[in-house]
Amino acid sequence: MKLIVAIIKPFKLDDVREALSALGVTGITVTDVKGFGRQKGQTEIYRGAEYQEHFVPKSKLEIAVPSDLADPVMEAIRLAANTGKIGDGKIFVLDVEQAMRIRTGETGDSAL
Amino acid sequence: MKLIVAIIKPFKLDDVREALSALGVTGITVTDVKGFGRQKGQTEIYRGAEYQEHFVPKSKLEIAVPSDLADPVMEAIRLAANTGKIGDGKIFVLDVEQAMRIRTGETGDSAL
Amino acid sequence: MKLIVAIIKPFKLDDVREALSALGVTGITVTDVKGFGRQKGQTEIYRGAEYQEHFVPKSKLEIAVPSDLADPVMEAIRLAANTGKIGDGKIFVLDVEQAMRIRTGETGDSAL
Amino acid sequence: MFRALKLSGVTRAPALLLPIVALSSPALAADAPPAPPAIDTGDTSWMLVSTALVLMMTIPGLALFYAGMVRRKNVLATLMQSFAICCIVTVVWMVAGYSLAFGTGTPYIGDLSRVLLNGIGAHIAKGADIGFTLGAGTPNAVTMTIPESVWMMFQMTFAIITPALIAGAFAERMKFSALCVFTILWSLLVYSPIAHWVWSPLGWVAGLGAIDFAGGTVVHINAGVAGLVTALVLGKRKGYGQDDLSPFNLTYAVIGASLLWVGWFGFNAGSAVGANGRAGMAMTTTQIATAAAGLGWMLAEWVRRGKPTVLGIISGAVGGLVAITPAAGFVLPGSALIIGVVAGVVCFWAATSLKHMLGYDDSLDAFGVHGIGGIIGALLTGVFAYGPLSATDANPGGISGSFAQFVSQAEAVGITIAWCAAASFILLKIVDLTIGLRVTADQEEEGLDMTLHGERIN
Amino acid sequence: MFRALKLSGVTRAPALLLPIVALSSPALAADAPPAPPAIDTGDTSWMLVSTALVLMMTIPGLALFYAGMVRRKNVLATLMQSFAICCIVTVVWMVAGYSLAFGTGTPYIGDLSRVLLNGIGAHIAKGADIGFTLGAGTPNAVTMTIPESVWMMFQMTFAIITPALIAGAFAERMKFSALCVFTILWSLLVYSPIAHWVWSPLGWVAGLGAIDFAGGTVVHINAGVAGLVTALVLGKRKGYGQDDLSPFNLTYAVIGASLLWVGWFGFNAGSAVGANGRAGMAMTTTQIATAAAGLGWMLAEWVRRGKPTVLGIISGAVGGLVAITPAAGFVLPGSALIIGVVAGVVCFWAATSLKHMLGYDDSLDAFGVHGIGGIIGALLTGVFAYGPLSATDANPGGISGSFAQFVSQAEAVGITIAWCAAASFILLKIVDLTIGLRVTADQEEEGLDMTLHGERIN
Amino acid sequence: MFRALKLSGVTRAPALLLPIVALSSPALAADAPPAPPAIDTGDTSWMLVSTALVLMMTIPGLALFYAGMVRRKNVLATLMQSFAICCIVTVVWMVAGYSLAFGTGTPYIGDLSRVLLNGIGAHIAKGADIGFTLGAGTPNAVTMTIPESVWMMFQMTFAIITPALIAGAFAERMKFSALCVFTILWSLLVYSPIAHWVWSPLGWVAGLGAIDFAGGTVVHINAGVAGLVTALVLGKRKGYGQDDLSPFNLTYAVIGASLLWVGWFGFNAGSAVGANGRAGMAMTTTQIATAAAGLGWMLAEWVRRGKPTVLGIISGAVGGLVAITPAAGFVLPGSALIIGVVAGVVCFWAATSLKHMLGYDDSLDAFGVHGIGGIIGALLTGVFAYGPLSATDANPGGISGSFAQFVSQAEAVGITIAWCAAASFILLKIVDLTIGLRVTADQEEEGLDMTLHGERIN
Ligand SMILES: Nc1ncnc2c1ncn2[C@@H]1O[C@H](COP(=O)(O)OP(=O)(O)O)[C@@H](O)[C@H]1O
Ligand SMILES: Nc1ncnc2c1ncn2[C@@H]1O[C@H](COP(=O)(O)OP(=O)(O)O)[C@@H](O)[C@H]1O
Ligand SMILES: Nc1ncnc2c1ncn2[C@@H]1O[C@H](COP(=O)(O)OP(=O)(O)O)[C@@H](O)[C@H]1O
Repeated sequence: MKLIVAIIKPFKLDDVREALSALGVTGITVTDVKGFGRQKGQTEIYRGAEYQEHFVPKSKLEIAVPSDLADPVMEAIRLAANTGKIGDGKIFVLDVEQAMRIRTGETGDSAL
Repeated sequence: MKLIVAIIKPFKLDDVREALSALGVTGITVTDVKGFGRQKGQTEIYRGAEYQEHFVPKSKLEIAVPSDLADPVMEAIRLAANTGKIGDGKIFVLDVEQAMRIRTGETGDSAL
Repeated sequence: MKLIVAIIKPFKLDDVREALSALGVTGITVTDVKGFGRQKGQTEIYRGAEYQEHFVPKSKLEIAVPSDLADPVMEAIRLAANTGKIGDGKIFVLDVEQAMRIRTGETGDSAL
Repeated sequence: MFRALKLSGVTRAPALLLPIVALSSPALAADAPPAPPAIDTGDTSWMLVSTALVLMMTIPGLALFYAGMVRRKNVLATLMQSFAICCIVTVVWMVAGYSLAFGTGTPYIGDLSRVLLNGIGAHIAKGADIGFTLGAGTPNAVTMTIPESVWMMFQMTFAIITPALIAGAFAERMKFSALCVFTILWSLLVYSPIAHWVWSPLGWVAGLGAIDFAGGTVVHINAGVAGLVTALVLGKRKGYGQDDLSPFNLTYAVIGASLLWVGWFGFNAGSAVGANGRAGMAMTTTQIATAAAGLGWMLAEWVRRGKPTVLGIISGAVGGLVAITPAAGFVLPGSALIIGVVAGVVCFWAATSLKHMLGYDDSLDAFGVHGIGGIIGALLTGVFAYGPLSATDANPGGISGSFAQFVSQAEAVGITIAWCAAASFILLKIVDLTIGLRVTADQEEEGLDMTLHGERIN
Repeated sequence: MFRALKLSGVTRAPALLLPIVALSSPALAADAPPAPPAIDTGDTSWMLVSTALVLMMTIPGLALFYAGMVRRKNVLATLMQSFAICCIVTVVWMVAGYSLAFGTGTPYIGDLSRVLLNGIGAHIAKGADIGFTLGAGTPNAVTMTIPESVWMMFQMTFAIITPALIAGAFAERMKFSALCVFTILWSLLVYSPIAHWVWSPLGWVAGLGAIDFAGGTVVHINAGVAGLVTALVLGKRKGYGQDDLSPFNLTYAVIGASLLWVGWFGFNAGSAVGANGRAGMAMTTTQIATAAAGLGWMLAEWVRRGKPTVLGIISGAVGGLVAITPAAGFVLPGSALIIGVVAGVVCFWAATSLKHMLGYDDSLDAFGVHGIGGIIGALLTGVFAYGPLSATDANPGGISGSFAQFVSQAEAVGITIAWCAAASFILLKIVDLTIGLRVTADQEEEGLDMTLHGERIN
Repeated sequence: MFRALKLSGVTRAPALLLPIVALSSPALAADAPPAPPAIDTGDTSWMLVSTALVLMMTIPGLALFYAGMVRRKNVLATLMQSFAICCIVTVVWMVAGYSLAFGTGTPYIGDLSRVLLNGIGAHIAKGADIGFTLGAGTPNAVTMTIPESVWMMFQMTFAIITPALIAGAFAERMKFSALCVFTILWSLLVYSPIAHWVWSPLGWVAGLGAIDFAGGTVVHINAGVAGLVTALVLGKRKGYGQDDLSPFNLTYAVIGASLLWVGWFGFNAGSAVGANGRAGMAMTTTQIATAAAGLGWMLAEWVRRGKPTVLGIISGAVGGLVAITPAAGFVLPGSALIIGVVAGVVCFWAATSLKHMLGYDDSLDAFGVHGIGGIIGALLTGVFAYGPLSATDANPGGISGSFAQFVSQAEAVGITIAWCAAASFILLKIVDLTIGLRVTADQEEEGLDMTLHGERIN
């Protein structure tokens, strides 16, 4: 099993979710995060005090999938989340040693 | 060392924390996340516009433990977080290559 | 490639970001998390009902780096985030199997 | 004879109405039926404003005060309770509540002469206006310098806030449909009768000699006791005493308490039913008691828990507002200071110790603050009332604190508690048996916002 | 002759002014020019308060009502719209708007006599004060018991809220610079003329016999229709009908709606221009219609969607406030109840069905609530008006509902819609062609808070 | 002789009181001691309302304005500051502050005749009311048409808001216990004396000929300067100029600024001490200056920084409110427009440039907005005052702007600054040496909500 970690632009979340559903992915966990990268944040000014906001809001998706689905999932995310503009985000793939469904105690791929 | 990643129902957080403390786990990091899975979200209606909320609020726990504690920890989480109802969540186990305690610079299991 | 996961005190975020930038790290993803550890939370009292707050606010950083940068990055974080007081946090290192830049489709180290 | 009757009428009438009696007594003392009195634009202006202020106490004041103390998942549902009660009671009051409370009727209940506010606009006579006479045709009749529509509206806002206060006791677990039905029944069967007993010039509780300037019994003890009963009937919230039930955002509660404070000037100074010195004095004592109670609670907490809290100081302030309510126009500033300190400290004890000792879950302390605060105020009014403030030509001594007065106050408190507790209990049981009072465990867990209303804070 | 003229003047004058005419008619009926009338402190007090209440309707009331319905990224920008409109219209009104609306002038537009509020302080005569005469020097002149500065301020708050209401239609996508320019133009070219037509005693629409107690046409239909046109010209928000555009925090909307309700007492009861029985009656009908409409929407939603929502009940309440506005001083409580229920249910249908059928994106239902609610109210005023409430010595029958009155009301509605729609459309096109109306797609996506104002909620 | 004295008394008395003098002068001019004057219900109504409005300025107005500008971890502590100051000053004022400020006394301080508000209820004479005479028994006595309790309450709300304003300067780092002690001392030793100097008819600063309609010196310059001193004594916040100190939720600040605006009608128009044309004019100039200042700041920022901000427009508006305060009843609308624009632009410069140049950390710009705005207003009042607005029979020319008047104004400003700065500095040092002024570095880092009050926003 693999854990796909994708950092995307927040407003692309629904597109990505749909693309993954179409692929048969049944579970996603999403976190609101702040990203620092090539895309720079903005300058905010409050009563003359400038704050360089280095971080931009992003959504982080974590998707555990059977190993063979890793590549199609990556591809689906790339297609759905791409705007061609800076700040589109990254996908990382990590190895998962074990998985368990809390409700049933099932483990392995069937836990996903 | 392993990193146990557990996605659970938010109101089970205290139960799980206690169960893990009882096991001797000394550190947990918790994130508020939104989950998409078998448990469907609800429909919200604002002035006649229906929004299908696909995500339900969940808590994500990350717990780094010495490898031998991985199984008992999984088991403890499963027992504490289980309600028997859909949406109870998942546990994933990842391998941790290295750990360090920032305060002391200790590494390895003693950093946990 | 490695994924460095660091849990630090929130007010150290800017220091760490600067230290990492200095090292040439170009991307960081930050999440607001709640930590349970040696540092205990506080007791909150609302109309006589005491709530033991077990969690303290922390920032979690995730930084994907080429493998050879893992050690210098850990060191930089340690130096920047250290206050010498309890609750300074942890650094974990995980292995990343694959990475992709969504905008370009680049993979591997050049995706970072 | 008429004078004598009048005099005793004054002594026993709800103190709320004293100054008006005084102002109009020359006219009333005449043998012939008095010409319809004209309104006073200054008094009418102040009462229009007071009405707006008291409405503001409920929405958004109380709505925010309560919503600021619940968990995130119940914030909107809690706001909904105050808002819906405001709408429901408006209609109930218009349909029958006002008539039952302020129609002349008998000592026990008003009449149906004002059902659907029939005749309420009759005071407009070709561009001029007639002042309202409460209890018209009876020897105790009280003539006002404001038109009836303004009196009816002012009283409506009291009728609105009372059931809205109860909601603090059952927050986070009551069914919305149950709330709607209970509000209608309670307003008609508990609020209107008690308002009549205490505030109608022929009401039997008024006749016992108890004084209540702005509603310590009718509003606060009444709501507090109904809240206690509801909390007991409903049972505790899931996770009470174990889970973290801490407030989502106390900012809302601070806004709410502040607007309650400001709006309470309409409640208390408005109960002078005119823009006069008595209104000024009522405003003065209200301000002082509130501040003193806020500080009282804060200091008690600082001593006992090591920290002064913002929830504490605002809770104390509300407790002080409650306690000064029955006393506002009868006491001197120094007495108000004492009433405030006592209310702050005792309400602190009620909400933080008594509640836990007795083990009920009055979520937002409707009883601990309104019930206890109201009782303190009602009783201390009997101790601290200072005669010259309510003296009139007809009653040159005014009403002064005395043991006898204290006993009268205690009687009125006891009657209110008894009727309110019994009637509320029965109504709750009826609602429980028919449509059910409490949400399911799952709904409670997921939160009322999503499960009852399909909405949430993002 | 003068009397006859006067009489017809009364029949046709904006009903808003009736009671004043009545009160002052003995003086006016004399042959010699009347001595400058004195002010009444009670009436002045109430109008000062009403002015504060109506200002509070816009800031923070409407600002919060709207900000509570947008997405997190646009909350501050939405607050900014109301606040900036408040500042801009204040200056516009002072420079020329008031003079154009309430200067005597012709039936079609005022004059320039009060440009920069020239002479507005003349009512202060060595410590005493002269009441204002609207349309001074004309046979229809209306004399008030308040000084001109107070009248001007009261009217200013109406001029402020009207364009601020429009903002609901273009929320989340209009350029701030465009908003500023559009507001200036619209205030001068749409609001001031229509206010003159309807509220000046010589206005030509007033002359048609339509009555509008507190601004159903001038304020609400006007704002609603302008909103509809803006929504159509601007086009839908990105992602409309697809993305989750759900509100960030309805708490703000509830605070806003509550303050609108409270402030509306100044709007409607203040339109009696005095602290009298008519103000009391207007407050009464306002309260009842609002509550009824809140419940109407809530119940309709409960039946149709299975859940009562807090956004629903507050939207209904605002719809009820709108609908009762033209009727407030003319109808009995029972009629107010009916107007409220109808408004609640029909606005529910407009905002949830009609909008989707027609496919425009009126983000926060400026048209669905204010346009539709205003039309309902204006028409039903012609049905339910109850003569005795507006009867005076000069016009002993008052204004009663009748088919003829209904037709007059419909005429006024039609005229307002036609002028407002056409003028708004042209102004929008001008702004679009010069500085552009809509933000870029990227700005819309990132949110107006950051991109237009460089700020955000943390 | 009496007349002559009276006349000079008028010229020098705080302008605030002029209209009352005028209204009552016939009575006063008589040789025999005048019969106790009756109150006017319209005036009393307006002053009751004004009191409520000014209280609303502090809670929740100012509380939210400030809380909206701090970081999340200090929001509740900031709300707590305003609320606790409100409670504390209420008690201080009641115990001695009012007596020291408005007891007759000497030109330098009042007396102890009203300690614990002794005798404040004496105006109620068997149901009728006596108007208050300020400085009774002195030739400069000023008779009012409202009872003393209302005057005392109105003034109390001014005494409350002044120290609450200071809190903006030391936000996010002052110990709560220090704040409590400092507030008590400052209120008695700085506020009450200055109020007496400027507003008592025998006060020595009033005698210098300076005019201050509603408190430009006593309230705003006073608070601003005390704030500056506090900011300097306390030092900067940790991380100032480096870390992100950006506001948590400006929504609160917008609500706060809006309520300040609305409430300021009570502050300024209420300072006419009656519901009359002068109140109407004060309301008018207040509205115009505020709007102009909001736009002034916004446009300056738009030009200088490329974006108009919501924090900017609300800050400007507050600056305008401050600047028009001393001028409100003395100037024409056109002058108000100029005062507003100047205040908006100069306060923008003070808060964004001056502060950084001088390098102090006045967290929420108590000095930059209230100090600078107050100075602008006080000085421009001497330029723009328009005689006829304050003309009376006794003083037919009224007070007009002139170089001499400007100098008088500057004197009053200078005196206020000097006393306030010196006394505040000494008090702060005393508190610092005894209980300490500033929280520990750890507490500052973790936030005052948790560390001082044990609460937080979830
Ligand atoms: N090395 C990295 N480790 C962790 N997160 C990263 C890394 N690089 C980028 N990110 C995340 O991806 C987001 C987008 O990256 P950015 O460099 O701005 O754009 P792009 O990927 O298009 O070059 C960042 O905001 C950050 O959240
Ligand atoms: N494949 C997955 N990858 C990541 N997170 C998942 C995955 N499947 C489920 N989850 C998380 O677990 C939560 C519970 O899963 P769900 O399918 O609803 O219930 P259950 O596990 O009881 O079948 C989801 O809301 C989601 O946050
Ligand atoms: N074993 C662990 N797994 C995951 N997170 C941990 C673990 N131990 C600590 N943490 C995180 O690190 C934070 C700091 O740890 P703590 O034990 O309080 O201090 P220290 O690291 O200085 O001993 C915790 O609040 C928690 O978020």
